Order: sequence, then C-alpha cells, then structure tokens
Amino acid sequence: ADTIKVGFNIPLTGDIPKVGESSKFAAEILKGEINAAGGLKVGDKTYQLEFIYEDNESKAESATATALKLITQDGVLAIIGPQSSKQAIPAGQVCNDNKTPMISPWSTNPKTTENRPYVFRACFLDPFQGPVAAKFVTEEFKAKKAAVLYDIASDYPKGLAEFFKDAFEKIHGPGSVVAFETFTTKDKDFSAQLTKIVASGADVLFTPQYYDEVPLIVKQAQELGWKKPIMGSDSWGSAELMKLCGDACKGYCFSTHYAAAGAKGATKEFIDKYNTKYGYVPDDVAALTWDAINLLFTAVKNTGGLSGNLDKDRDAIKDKLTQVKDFEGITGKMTFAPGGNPTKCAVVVKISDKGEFEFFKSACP
Amino acid sequence: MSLLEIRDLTHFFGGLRAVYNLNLTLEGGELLGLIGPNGAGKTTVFNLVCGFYRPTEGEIQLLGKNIAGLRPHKVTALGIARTFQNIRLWNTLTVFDNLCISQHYLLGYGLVKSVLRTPSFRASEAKVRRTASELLELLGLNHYAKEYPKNLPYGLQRRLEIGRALSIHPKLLLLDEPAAGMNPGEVEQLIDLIRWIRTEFKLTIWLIEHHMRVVMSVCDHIKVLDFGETIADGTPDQVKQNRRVIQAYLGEEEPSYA
Amino acid sequence: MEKKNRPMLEVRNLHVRYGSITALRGISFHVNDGEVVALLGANGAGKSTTLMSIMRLPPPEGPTVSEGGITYNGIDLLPVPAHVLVAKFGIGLVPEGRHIFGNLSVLENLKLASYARTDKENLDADYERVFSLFPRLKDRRNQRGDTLSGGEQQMLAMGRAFMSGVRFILLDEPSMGLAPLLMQELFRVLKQLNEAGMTILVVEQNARIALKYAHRAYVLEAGNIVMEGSAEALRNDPKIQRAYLG
Amino acid sequence: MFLQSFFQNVLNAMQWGSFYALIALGYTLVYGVLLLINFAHGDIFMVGAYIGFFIATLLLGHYTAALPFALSPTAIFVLSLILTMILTAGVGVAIERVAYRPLRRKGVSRLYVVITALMCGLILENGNLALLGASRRSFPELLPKAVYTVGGVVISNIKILVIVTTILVFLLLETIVRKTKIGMAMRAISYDRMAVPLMGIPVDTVIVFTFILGSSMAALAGVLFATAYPVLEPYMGALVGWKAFIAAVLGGIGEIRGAFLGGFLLGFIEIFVAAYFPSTLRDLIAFSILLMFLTVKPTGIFGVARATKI
Amino acid sequence: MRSLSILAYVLLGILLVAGAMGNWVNSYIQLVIMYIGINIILSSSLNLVNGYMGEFSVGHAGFMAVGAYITSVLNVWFFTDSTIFGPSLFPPVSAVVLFPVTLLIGGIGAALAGLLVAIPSFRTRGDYLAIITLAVNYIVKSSIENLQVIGGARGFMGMGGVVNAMKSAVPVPWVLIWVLIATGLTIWVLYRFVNSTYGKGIVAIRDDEIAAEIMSVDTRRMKMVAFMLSSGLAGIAGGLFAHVLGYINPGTFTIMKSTEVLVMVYLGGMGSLSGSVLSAVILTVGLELFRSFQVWKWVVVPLLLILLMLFRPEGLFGHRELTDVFPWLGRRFAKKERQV
Ligand SMILES: Nc1ncnc2c1ncn2[C@@H]1O[C@H](COP(=O)(O)OP(=O)(O)OP(=O)(O)O)[C@@H](O)[C@H]1O
Ligand SMILES: Nc1ncnc2c1ncn2[C@@H]1O[C@H](COP(=O)(O)OP(=O)(O)OP(=O)(O)O)[C@@H](O)[C@H]1O
Ligand SMILES: [Mg+2]
Ligand SMILES: [Mg+2]
Repeated sequence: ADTIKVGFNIPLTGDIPKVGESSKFAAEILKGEINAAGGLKVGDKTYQLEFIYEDNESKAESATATALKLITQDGVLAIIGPQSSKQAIPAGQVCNDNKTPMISPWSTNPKTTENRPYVFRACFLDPFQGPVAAKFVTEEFKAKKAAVLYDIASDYPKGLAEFFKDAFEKIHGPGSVVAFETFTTKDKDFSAQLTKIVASGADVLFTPQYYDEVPLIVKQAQELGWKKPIMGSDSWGSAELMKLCGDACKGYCFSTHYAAAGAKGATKEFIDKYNTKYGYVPDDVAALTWDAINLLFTAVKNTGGLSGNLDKDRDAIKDKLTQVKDFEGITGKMTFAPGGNPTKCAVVVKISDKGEFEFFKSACP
Repeated sequence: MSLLEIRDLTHFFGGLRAVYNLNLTLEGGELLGLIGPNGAGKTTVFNLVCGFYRPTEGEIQLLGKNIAGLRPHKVTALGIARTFQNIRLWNTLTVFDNLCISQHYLLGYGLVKSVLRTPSFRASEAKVRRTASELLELLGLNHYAKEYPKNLPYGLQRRLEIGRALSIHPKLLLLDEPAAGMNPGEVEQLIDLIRWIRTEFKLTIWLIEHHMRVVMSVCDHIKVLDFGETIADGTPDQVKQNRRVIQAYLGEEEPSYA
Repeated sequence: MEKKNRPMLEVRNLHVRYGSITALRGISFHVNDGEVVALLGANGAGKSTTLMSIMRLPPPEGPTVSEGGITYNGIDLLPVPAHVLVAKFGIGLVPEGRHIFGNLSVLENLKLASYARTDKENLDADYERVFSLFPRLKDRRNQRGDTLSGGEQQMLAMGRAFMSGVRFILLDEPSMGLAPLLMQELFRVLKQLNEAGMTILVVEQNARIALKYAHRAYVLEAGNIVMEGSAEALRNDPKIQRAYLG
Repeated sequence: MFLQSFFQNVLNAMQWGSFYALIALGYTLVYGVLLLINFAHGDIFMVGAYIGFFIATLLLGHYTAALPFALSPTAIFVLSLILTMILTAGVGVAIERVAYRPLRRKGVSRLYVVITALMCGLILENGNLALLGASRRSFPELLPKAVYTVGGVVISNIKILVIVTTILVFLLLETIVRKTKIGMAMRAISYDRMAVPLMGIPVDTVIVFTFILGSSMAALAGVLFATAYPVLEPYMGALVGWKAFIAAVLGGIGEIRGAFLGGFLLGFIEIFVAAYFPSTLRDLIAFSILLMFLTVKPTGIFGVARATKI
Repeated sequence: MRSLSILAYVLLGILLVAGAMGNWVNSYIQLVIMYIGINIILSSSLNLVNGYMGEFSVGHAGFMAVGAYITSVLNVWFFTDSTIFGPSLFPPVSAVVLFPVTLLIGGIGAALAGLLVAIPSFRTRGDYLAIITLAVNYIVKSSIENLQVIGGARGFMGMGGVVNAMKSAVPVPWVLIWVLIATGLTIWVLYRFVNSTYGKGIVAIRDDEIAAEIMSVDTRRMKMVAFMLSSGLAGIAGGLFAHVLGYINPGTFTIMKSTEVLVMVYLGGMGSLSGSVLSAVILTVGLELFRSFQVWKWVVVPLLLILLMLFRPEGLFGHRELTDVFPWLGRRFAKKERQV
C-alpha cells in the first residue's frame, strides 16, 4: 500500500523529555486510529501512515540535523515539531530552505514563522498571550502592581514575561511591575527572588514557567508568606502539574490553549482516549500536536491527491495550509493567514479544588 | 669580574631558616663543591640561584648583574643551568626532544613562524637539532635518541640531565647530587664526565654531592653547610680534616666511599 | 655473628616481565632467618624488580611474575597481596624513591605505618626508637612530608618501616642521598636490628658498605644472578672489586 | 524591612548552601582519595532521591493495596533515609567496581577516568529517563511542615533540619578524615597509591569505604533535597552536581572543611547576588566573583598547593 | 608524503563541494560533514590545552560562543539589512571576500577571551584551572543572555541572509567550503605548531612544568600562546557553527557542549591530533546513526564509550599519532622530516 511519511522532530531526551513523550503519544494514537480505519484518504487513494520520530535532544544543532535527515534521508512529506522555539527557529530555516512544510505545535516565538512560507504553527503567539494574562489579572484580581518571576535563559518564559510586563505597564503605567525577577534553567531554589517579590507589595505574581518548575515556585512562595494570587501561562497546562503540586496550586489561574476539565466533543474524546492509553490527562503539547497533525492532514486532503513527487506534494501542502479556514481543532478554532500563524482564542483556566483545569474565561483576538 | 657573587643570602620557609648569611664568590672556570648534612639547605641554595625561590634577603649577582627575583627561564637564559636531585626529565618526549626543548630561549621564533616555517625558522631549528645531535654523540646517547627517558637506565638518565643542562650553553652548571643511585663503576664514569665537561665546555661547575669520592676528586674548593650556615670552606684536604665537618657530616669512621 | 640456617624466603626460578619487557630471567635465591643478604648489581639489572616481585605490588606499579615461585617459611607468596604481606607475614619494603606521603605530616606518616599492627603496647617504644635513631625527624615531626629534604625523606621511609613492626625487611637503596655520617648510622642501626632478630634483604649500590654489614650477597646482571657467596668471599673477589668496589 | 529580608536571605542561603555543601562533601571525599573528579556524583545524588522516592512511596503503600503495617510518616522518613543511603552506597560502589577500578588498575591518566565518570553520569540520567519515562515524580511530604515566623523572618522545620544535618555530616566526615587511621589512609592514597599497601593497608578496601561514605552522603543529600524541593527529574543532579563541584574546588578540593565552607560560600554568593542585584546578572556576577577569587587565591580557601620540592 | 596528504585533502574537499553542487551529496550528509569539520576544529584545538599541555579545560563552548556571536553580529551588520543594525554596511556580495575576515575577527575575539583563562593559569593548574574555565563558560553565556541588543536568551539570527548573499554572488555551498578550509587549516596549524621545538615547549609543561621553566621555556608565554590559539580556533569553529545553523542561542553553548568536546578529546587520546580528528568523526557520525534509538541513544553511546575506555584506556591513540599506530605511514613521513 502507499504510505505517507511524516517526520517528528521532538525532544525525547535533554531538558524537556516529557514534551517529546507527549507529542509522540498523541501522534501514536492518531496514527493508530487512521491506520486502523484503513488509512488516510486523499483524493481517490488511501494511504497508510508512517510516523518517524527523531530525537532532537532539545538542542538547536541537533534539531537542524534532525530536520535535514527527515527531509533528505527519510523523504518525509512534512515535519511536525520542533516544539520549543530554541529548536523550532533554526529547524524552521532548514525546512523553509528545503521547501518542506513544517508545523510547530508549541513554539510561540514570532521568529519561528517569520518570512518562512513553509513554516506554520498550531498555537497562538506570545505577543497575544502576554496581554491576555495582563488583562485578566487586572480585571479578575484588581491587580495594580504585579511581580514576575521567569527563567531568563529560556526564551519562551522570557518572551512571555516581557510581553506581560509591557501589557501590564501599558494599563497601569510604568513601574507597575514592581518586581521583575529571573532565574536560570534548572534552578531549584527561588527563595532570594521570592523574598524580594514578597517584600515588593505586588498584588499578583505572574510566572510563565513550565509545569515542573511551578510547584517549586508556588510552594516556596507560600512558605515565604505569599498569600496573593499567582497567574500562569500555557506551559502550566500539564496533567503532571497537579501530581507534582498537590494542594498548593489549587485556586490559581493560567492562560492556555484548551481546558481539559469540562471539555466537550472532540476535545473530550481525545482526552479520554489518551487517558485510557497512557494513564494520564494529556497536556497542551499533546493536544497541540494532535491538532498540528490534523492540520497537516486537512491540507493534504485539500490537495485533492498526491502526485508522488515529493517536491510537488510538499509545495501543494504548503499552499493548502495557508488556506486553512475555521479548522476545528481540539484546542479551538483556527484560521490561517499568510505568515503561518493561526488566529485562535486563548482560554483562562482555573485550577479547581478537585485539582481539575476548569474553563474560566476565554479571550479572543 | 667574578662569575657569580652571592652576598648575605638568607632564606626562610615560614619560620624555618633554610639558608643563612651565605657569602660566596665563584670565579670563572672553578669547580666548587657544596656539601653538608641532609637538610642543610644545599638544594635550597641552588633553587635560589636559579630563580625558583626569591630570597628572603641577600643578593645574587651573575657577572655583576643582580639576578635574585628573576624568573627561572630568564636566569637560565643568562647562563645558569642545572640538574635536579630527583631526576626531572620530560618523560613523554624523546631523548632528542629533551635536548632540543631546553634550547627554547635560543629559538628566536614564535607561533607564526613555527606555522609558516620561514627560512629563519628552519635555520634556528636546524641549529637546535645540530646542538642536540652533537650532545647525543658526545654523551654516548646516540642509540637512545628516539627512546623515552623513563625507559633509560638510571645512570643514563642522569647523563641525559647533564646533557640537557649543557644544551643551554651555560656559563655556570649546577649539579645536584649527580652520583645518587650510581654504582661505583658508574661513579667513576661520572667523575671522568665532569672533568671532561669542564675542560671541553670551559664551564664553571658547582656541585652538590654526598659521594665523597666524587667531591674529593673533582672539586677545587668545597663549602660546607649545616643548618643553612657555612661551617667550613677550603680545599678538599682542608675540609676533610676539619673537626666540625667530621662531627656534623663525615663521621669518625674510615670513609666508606673510598 | 651467628647465622641461622633455616631458609625463610625462597625464590625459585623467577621470571618477571613489565608488559613485554622481561626484567628477570629466572633467578633463584634464598634468605635465611636472621640473615642480612645484599643484592648487588648495575643500574637496570633488576634489583628493584626482584624486591617488587616479592612484595606482590600489582600492576601498573609493579611487575608481573610469569614463571617461578616465591615461598616464605614454606608458604606460597604469589597469591598474597602486598598489604597482607605487611600485616600478616611481617614482610616490609622500603621502596626506591622513598614514596613518602607528602600531604601527611612526619608523625602521620609514622602513625599510618602502624595501621595494621596488633601489638599496640610496643608502639610508644617504637616511636622513641625511631626518633632516637633520626633526631632530625623529631624536629620536623609536624612538617609536611613533601617539604623534607631528600635525606630527611629517606629517614622517614626507614622510620615507617620500623613502625610497621615487620620482622623481615626489604630495603631498596637505603643509602641513596644520605650524607656519609648518616649512612654509617643507618647501617649501624640495621646491624642492631638484625641482632635483635630482624631479617634483612638489602639492595645497595654502595657495595663496599653493603658487603661490610651483610652475611651473604648475590650479584645480578641483566636479570640473571651471576655470582653469589658469603660477603667476605665476594669482598675479596677481584671481579667484584673491579666492578663494584671502585 | 531591609533587615528582615536580609535575615530571610541569610536563612535562604544557609539552606541552599547546605545542599551544595552536602554534595560537595561527597565530591571532595572521593577526590581526596583518588584525585578523581567523580562527575557521576551529581547523578548518584539523583539516584538517591529516586530510590528515596520509591522506598517512601512503597512504605506509604502506594504500590501494594495495603502494607501489613502502618508507620507514621516521620518513621517512614527515617526508615527510607537509612535504606536509601544503604542502597545508593551500593550503586556508588558498583560504579567504582565496574567502571573505575579496571581503569585504575591499568594506571591510565586520571582524566580518562574522569571522562568515564562523565559517561556513567550520562547512563544514570538517561537510563532513568528511558526506564521510568519522562514524567516527573513528586516526593511525598513525609515531614509535616511547620513554619515559624520570628521577627518577620520565616523559618521552616525543613530548613533547620537541612542545615543541622549538613553541619553534623561535616563534623562527622572531618573527624573521620582528620582523626581516624582510615582517614589518614584515604589522604595517603591520594598522594602515593603505590606505597599504601606497604603500610599494610588494603587500598581497595579504603577506596570502597570512601565510595560508600561519599555515595551515602549523596543519598542523604538527595532525600533532603527532595523533601525541600519535591520535584524529581532524571537530570536534577547534573547542574547541582556541577555547582557542588565548583563549591568543592572553591573551598580547596580534597579538603573536607573546604567543601563545607565552599558550599555555603557559593550558596551565599548566589542568593545574595540574586537578592541585591538585578537577578538577571546572578550567574555573571557569581562566576566573576569566583574567577577573581581563584585568580587571587589559586588553590581555593583551604587548598594547599602541593609543595614543589625540587 | 606530507604534501600528498594535503593534496588528498584538497581533492576530497573539491569532490565534496562538487558532489554538493551536483546533488549527489544530499544536504543532510553535507550538514553532518560540516558538523564533523566543526567538531574536528573543536576537539583538536581543545586537545592543544587538555592533551598537549595537560590542563583540564572544561569551558571550550564559551570561546565557541564568543566567536559565534562576534562573527554573526559582524556579518549580519555588514552584509544584511536587519532590524537591529539597519541596512547593510557593505554591499552584500562583499561577504564573499570578507567572510573569512569576520571569521578571523571572531577567532581573535575568542582568543582574547582565552586570556581570562590564560592569566590565572600562571598561578594555578589542574582542577582549580578547570573551575576557572567553567566560570568563563558561565560568564560568557550569562553575558550574552544579558545583552538584549543581540537577542539575549532569545538568540540571534540573520546569518541565513549572509549565506544567501554569498550564494547569490557565486552559487557554491559557501559554508561547506569554509568549514573544509578552516578544518584543514586548523590541522595544518596545529600539526606544525606541536611539531616545532617551540610548540613542544607546551608538552614539556605538561610533563614537568618546573623543569620546563628552569630549562628556559617561558612557561607563561607558552601558556598564553596555547590558550589563545586554542580558544581562537574554538571561536572560528563557533563562527562557522553559527552560519551552518543560521541561528544561535546562548543555551547552545553550555557545559554540556563543552563536555561533548571533552569526550572527543579523551576518546581520541590526549596529545594525539589524529586521535582528535578520528574521534570527532566517529562521535559525530555515531550520534547521528544512533539517533533512531531515541531515548536509549544516550544510554547506549556512553556505554559503548565506557567499554572502549576499558579496552583502550588511553583513548583510541593514546599519546600516539596515526604514524605511530601504522608505522609504514611513519616511515614515509620520516623521509621528509629529516630535510627540515
Ligand atoms: N618548600 C619548603 N617548605 C618548607 N620547608 C622546606 C621547603 N623546602 C625545603 N625545606 C626545608 O629546608 C631545609 C633544607 O632543605 P634542602 O632541600 O635545601 O636540603 P639539602 O641540603 O638539599 O638536603 P639533602 O642533602 O637531603 O638533599 C630542610 O630542612 C627542608 O625540610
Ligand atoms: N615500570 C617499568 N616498565 C617497563 N620496564 C621497566 C619498568 N621498571 C623497570 N623496568 C626495566 O626493568 C629492568 C630492571 O629494572 P630495575 O628497576 O629492577 O633495575 P635496578 O636493578 O633496580 O636498577 P637501579 O639500580 O637503577 O635501581 C630495567 O631494564 C628497566 O628498564
Ligand atoms: Mg638536596
Ligand atoms: Mg632499583
């Protein structure tokens, strides 16, 4: 039978192996389903799916090598990933140069898709999420002064922290972010920064960190006497958060792509399938990867049939991707404009007393 | 002008006085012996002269120029070479290389020329190699040119160390216990070697040795240290008879080293 | 001096290699209880190798025995590791090059030597003996080993051997770097020890003094024993006189 | 207000420095004997934390439906601490036997052993990842957390436990190394391994003892660390390990008091730079201080240059 | 024979470039070759300090970062229109000629950073110096993170534009060519340096620093030369790396990168240039081959390396060179040697 090869450029080792694992798991489910149903029907032909997972070790140079290998050695039709911007930016260049469509499910840095017709993403951008969070804390918590704690060496939190600061200071005036504190990747102790933050008199703490750092930050903050709200970002959105954080995180809010608790329809179906197979509620990376793959397949189907010539097919897919309108993803509705970035809504989720991520509010551009 | 002049040289290690008030004038061509009980401070004197320690007090002049406090490679370049009490050859470099590298200060080229291999580089490299080959020949080490020093018999290692010091073209050669670990046969060879070097290279030699056979047969003059201080000074025969030297150093018995 | 005739250490047909280099080519000799035996030979003849093989120092520091046997009072020594030889058999080695623990003080060096001793009651007397033998060490007892002068280190190495309470001691060039007076002292001490029951196998370049104090001697050349006999006989042998007595 | 946060930061630095010190002690112990920078040490620390996690959750009855006995959380803490120390010591000794000893026997340059240690560390990290998956683990809260506020300064019982333990461990190790014969033997091995058996001392036994001591200290640090920062991940030891190595060298590597003081010093530098300078400059300032310190005092706080007697 | 090997290398290079242009060598293989070249430069330059001089530098990535940033910033500033620096300073085509110049400037910048290590090395060595190199690595990384103008932690890009500018002038694989040239030159420079009496001074320092100083080797100057040459070459490797990737990020130049190079040096053998070259090739290719092992890759590869260490405890070549391992090669080399 004919096959469609899709490459996955994901971090299975290195700093964020969980991200790679989630992506792989989501992809496996989707592949299993489609192949079990006979394959992907494109035009009048059905194709079996072959997914090639390659580890980029969470390193930029490895991500480019991986991308090139997938493109030239394995001859994939398109690439999903890399997930974080540090890898997605250079890998995007490679894919663009080699005229191969790439969809990063999770990279929120504007540079990833800038001037790269072949590069797409399935998530919203930092410049969108930052203001959402700033507006939310202003409205919800009546915050006038905010503190921020973020990882300076990781570009996702750093970017988001800066966009948040800009947006917050636009609303409340310069200097309203009273503490803008940093640490470095893999730090475990934030007591010095938090001592400053506690003493700064801020009304809210914004910390756009990954789910595995959040418990440490939250617990240490509480121990040092922080009693006010803490606001997070989409990187909080992992099922593991509650496992690691326990009661400490309950009641806090974060902006994200989708809310698992109380989800309906396709989203709920996905969550249940994933949960049954792997034993935990999928995080946003999994959901976004799922969407990214489906986006790709939508474009593939829209080509109306594959020619078998890789270069032509890749080009066609790229063209179709830019035309995707009102794609119903499990993380929300997406429409692509030229530039490779989707227009989609963000949601704010509140962590309930049961530890579930409950839909609280949605914010659309 | 005398070759080496040491005035009121004193050195402390913390509270330990290793050398005290040493005075000495060494004329060109002389062969001076330095003896004394273990821990008397002999090696320390050498270390001071070659610049390895900076003296606590005192002056060291080479041909009228004060050298105390200069870095060792500078002192060596001025013409003082030495051997070590415990052999310190470069063991992962060949015997031949050992004799070349010691001429470092003579090279007169640097990184750039060494890469570009300019004519001046070739000339100086050739000169260095010539010196090394000559020394190999003279010391009878030809067969060992490509050997690593640690694989050489002990006596030959000592010989190589002397050769390495000679490759520097020194005015003054310091030998620290060259006969240690040698058997009587080798000691005889060493005595011949020292005498031969002295005439062949027209060197001034300063020698530390516990082997009385060597000291008494080659030295013109002997200085005896004890607890860092000079306790005797004179010709071999004078020193041999000196009561204090016998008490502190030689012992009453018939000398076991013939 | 009365000589005891029970062979204590027996070396039979010993072949020893360093990697592919053969250092000993089948040597046999013995040391009787209570004897002082000297091992003479030129540089590189294999004297140190002989002592190291007896001590079973493992590679890379030590050589490998490829053939032959070593017994001590009839017990095969080949399978016994060095530390057991010291602790259980009472065989000690003062190695060539002293091997002082430079980062320990003189006193600590001595203390460490008594690590495996069981007769703690004689310890104080032994310290006294070492210090009276080498008063210099007493002055320097809190100084780090690596700052001692060459001769002082040699004294310390000997001192350690005494402190480890061994009955059979192997000495590798103990006189190296010692001032004449001290060397005479040292051999006098060795004689005393021997009279008190210590068996000694000594490697020495200074054949004159070695033959003066030893009972018997062996001469090694290029990994073979080429001559053996009583010290007196060797002292008078013209060949020895020429090669080793200068 | 200023004083209050100052003292708060002193306390923060004490806790953070304690961990550096605890891990650095293990580093220094092994280094002090073998002159081996045991780059796997940080990962042994990680292994310790994981073993502690599994024992604790086992004792809490997370795996079997119910244990035949029920222990109080504090008892579980103590029990798992002890068991962890024993098991982790086993891991350390195993690595020594399998990877380091054969190389040592061949007498290769110690730097090759250092690289082997690096490899062992990688295997521990990634083996863990491969076997246990990428999920983080949350260390159970065994010790009921108590927080006291004294003059506005927040003190938790865990902080006190960590700091006190570190001081006790330091005193213990210092006594062992300075005062006991085995300690002296350890130092002797580092200087001249060849001569040690000649003193009647079994070298390998002393080395194994060292690894037992070092690894169990790493396990202790691991469990305490997991109690204070309860998120476990396979790479958790890598960075802390490097920093602890820095601390050990800062204090004068091979010196027990050096590791202790170096750990605290590094903790203080990091916390106070973050507290009183823009925290983005933390690494820059902290490492510049380190650079200048070592340039001025090239052998660390207590390190003595090996006297070069020529 | 020596000129023969140079010829062989040049031929191989031309073949590769031709292959790349004629699409016989696909871009993945090209990329791997470029990584190999860069790793060869890194490992052989680190070998100068760690192998030949016997120090233990663990911060090589720091110097690489300095070179990468300087070269990239200059190139983007000079040859492209960028949001940071505005319109290009020189006509973009001039990159063809000036690229090696900026590469060299990057190298010089890195060499100057090398002074940060060289000067403390006068007074300390061994593990204390290791920490100093580590500190320099951190200082470089953290400095870049704090330099917002060039992107800070978000990284710096635009080098793709430079490469494209060169390509549009003359359509050849420029980066590949420069990697090949730089790799060849590095080996050539290092080979000649360590085989001159002058360069052997650093080996003397490794064997016995005191004896070296007392035997007239100016140890301080030699250390400066070694550290600056080594870090300078690392800087050049960094500059090339930046242009291969088209994007750099301070997070790339961490201790992890440094240790990777470290492993290559010791795998090849301390003080063996051929060892460094070989191990850079083996490790780079090996890691690519094992990529499909995913998570297990980083278990399997270290395990293999440990086994290798157990069987060849002094690295692939020990202190030796290819010519010592295969004597017939050496005999041919030797004939020429005598004429020097
Ligand atoms: N670096 C040092 N620190 C402290 N003390 C030292 C140092 N170097 C030497 N000493 C001490 O200084 C004294 C003189 O030592 P030196 O090496 O000069 O003796 P020496 O006369 O050469 O003895 P030998 O004949 O045994 O070699 C000795 O007591 C020694 O312990
Ligand atoms: N570690 C080693 N590796 C290889 N060869 C060695 C080693 N040690 C000694 N040899 C060789 O073994 C032979 C015997 O050496 P040994 O040290 O036993 O001689 P020796 O009689 O003690 O000489 P010396 O009087 O110089 O101490 C020599 O040829 C020497 O080169
Ligand atoms: Mg001396
Ligand atoms: Mg010997």
